[in-house]
Amino acid sequence: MTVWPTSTSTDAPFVVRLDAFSGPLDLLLHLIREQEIDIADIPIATVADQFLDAIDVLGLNEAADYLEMAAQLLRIKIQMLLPQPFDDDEWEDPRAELVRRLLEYEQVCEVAGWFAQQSSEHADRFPRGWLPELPEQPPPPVTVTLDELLTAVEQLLAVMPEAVLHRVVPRPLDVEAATRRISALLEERERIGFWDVVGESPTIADVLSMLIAILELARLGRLRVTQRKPFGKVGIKRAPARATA
Amino acid sequence: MHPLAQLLEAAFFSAAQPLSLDELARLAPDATRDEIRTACEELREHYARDGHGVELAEVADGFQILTRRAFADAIAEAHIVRRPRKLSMPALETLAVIAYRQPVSRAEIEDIRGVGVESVLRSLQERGLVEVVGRAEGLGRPLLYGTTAALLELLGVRTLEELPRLDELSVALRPPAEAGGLGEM
Amino acid sequence: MHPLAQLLEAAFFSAAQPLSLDELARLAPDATRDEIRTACEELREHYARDGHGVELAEVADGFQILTRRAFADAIAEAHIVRRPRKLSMPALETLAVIAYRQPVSRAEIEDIRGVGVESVLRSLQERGLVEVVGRAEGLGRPLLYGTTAALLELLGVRTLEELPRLDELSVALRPPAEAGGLGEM
Repeated sequence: MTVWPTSTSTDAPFVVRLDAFSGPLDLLLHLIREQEIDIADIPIATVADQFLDAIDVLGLNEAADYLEMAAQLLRIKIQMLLPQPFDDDEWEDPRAELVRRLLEYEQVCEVAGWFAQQSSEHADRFPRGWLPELPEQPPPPVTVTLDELLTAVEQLLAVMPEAVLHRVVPRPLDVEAATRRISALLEERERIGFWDVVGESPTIADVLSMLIAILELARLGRLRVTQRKPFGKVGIKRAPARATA
Repeated sequence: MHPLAQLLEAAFFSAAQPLSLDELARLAPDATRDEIRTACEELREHYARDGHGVELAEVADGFQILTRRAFADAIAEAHIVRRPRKLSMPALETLAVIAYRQPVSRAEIEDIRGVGVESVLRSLQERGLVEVVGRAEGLGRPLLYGTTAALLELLGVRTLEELPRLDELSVALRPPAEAGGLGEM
Repeated sequence: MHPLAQLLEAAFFSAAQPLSLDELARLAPDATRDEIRTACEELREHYARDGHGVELAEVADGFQILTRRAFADAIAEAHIVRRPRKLSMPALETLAVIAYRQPVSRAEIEDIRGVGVESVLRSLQERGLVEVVGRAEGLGRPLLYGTTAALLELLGVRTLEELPRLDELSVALRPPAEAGGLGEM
């Protein structure tokens, strides 16, 4: 559970650390607990105002998750103002769903707190740190999980120019020349392939320069990049609306 | 010590992870499960009685020798072992939801926690505490997540059944039955 | 056992390498070198006298706890320390390309990965995760590779369709939407 931030004075109840809350439900629970409010009978109007003040002070008023909660609180506040029908049985408390979520979230917090305590206690018992070499033996079976495969796919897809730049690029990228080359090729032909623009036996710097140039030109709307299937050939097309240069 | 207990001790010292009864049985094909259990018990008692720096612990569905808690500070301060980094509260909350609700989709986790969990989920996967366990039926067939044996090791418990039962939690009012709360264990 | 010997045992057990006298001294700043030597001796004798599966060995740069030789074979044969091994990243990446692009030639895989994959490919074949599924048309009619049922079994999916679609992956560096994917680049 969050270590509840302590108020410095009653006038400034929201002097808290920025990362003190793990989400809007956490903040809401904090407000409710701090004022010892009965969770089953939340004074929505007050709490909604406090919530808005809090996200403002915390600088969270641009965080979508918090804004969504603020909107929900205001919606409930309005519903509460509507006249209630005479027959109490048929009246559904507009706060019910929020209360359910808060209670559920309280359980999550309690379990998370138990996890924190348990793992910190267990972290004080160290496992074996050094393993002796054993005699030669047949290779062990292999394992591969979906997770590992996915990680590999992501790694491939991400390409990570930064990492490559530090390792192997012998000369700086020349995005400008790459841009010129692509533009020239697109003057001649409407459609070209990625490997056409890279040319014969390109270096990694060539490929990266070309890649960056293509992405930049695509961003500017000067060409379109297409790929029909995963890992399929990448086609580069002259943008249809492009003014002839 | 009984020779079987010695063999088990050697095996525990050779492995960095908990060894299950199945694995211990492979080690001594002639011994029965009961004999292996008894030997584990002998080893545990030996460590306790003779005042050792280590103890035999039961975690993640197996047995493992671990150092005694009393020595943790001295060993960490001498920089012999680095303590694992603590998990953040968002990470712990996400783990809690997955542990009790698995298999669970990202959308469900986000619904319960009220925040986006994409990056938390990824870092839990990188730490090996959470994994993709399948796909849901229905629209878009979202990936489903579950916890791993590494979580049990992290918490120092043998099975998920050792996690607190929901009816033991101090939260007074349980959610309405149809809402389900964190789900049954 | 003397408390200092217990502390040393815990340290030897948890350390990633042999510990020198200097390191042991950092562990117990109040103890003299002689006391530390004596405690090491006590630990060694304890292991020898009580019939343990391990022993305290003095090596060039310090002391370490070793499994007794008599048990090494049994442990090796039981594959205790050789848990099923994880695939290396190059192997995983090659597998990923084949899984999503099969049937695929070696040249295509090398194009995508930017490195030679001959030996990785061979070891994936030896492990039964990848197989030759045919020959491409055209120059040289190169062999085409695909994944096997054994891979699906390891991944715990029934068909290749159950693998996540590429658009579900949380790619850090996503190209602009209209660019499609980085695919072949």
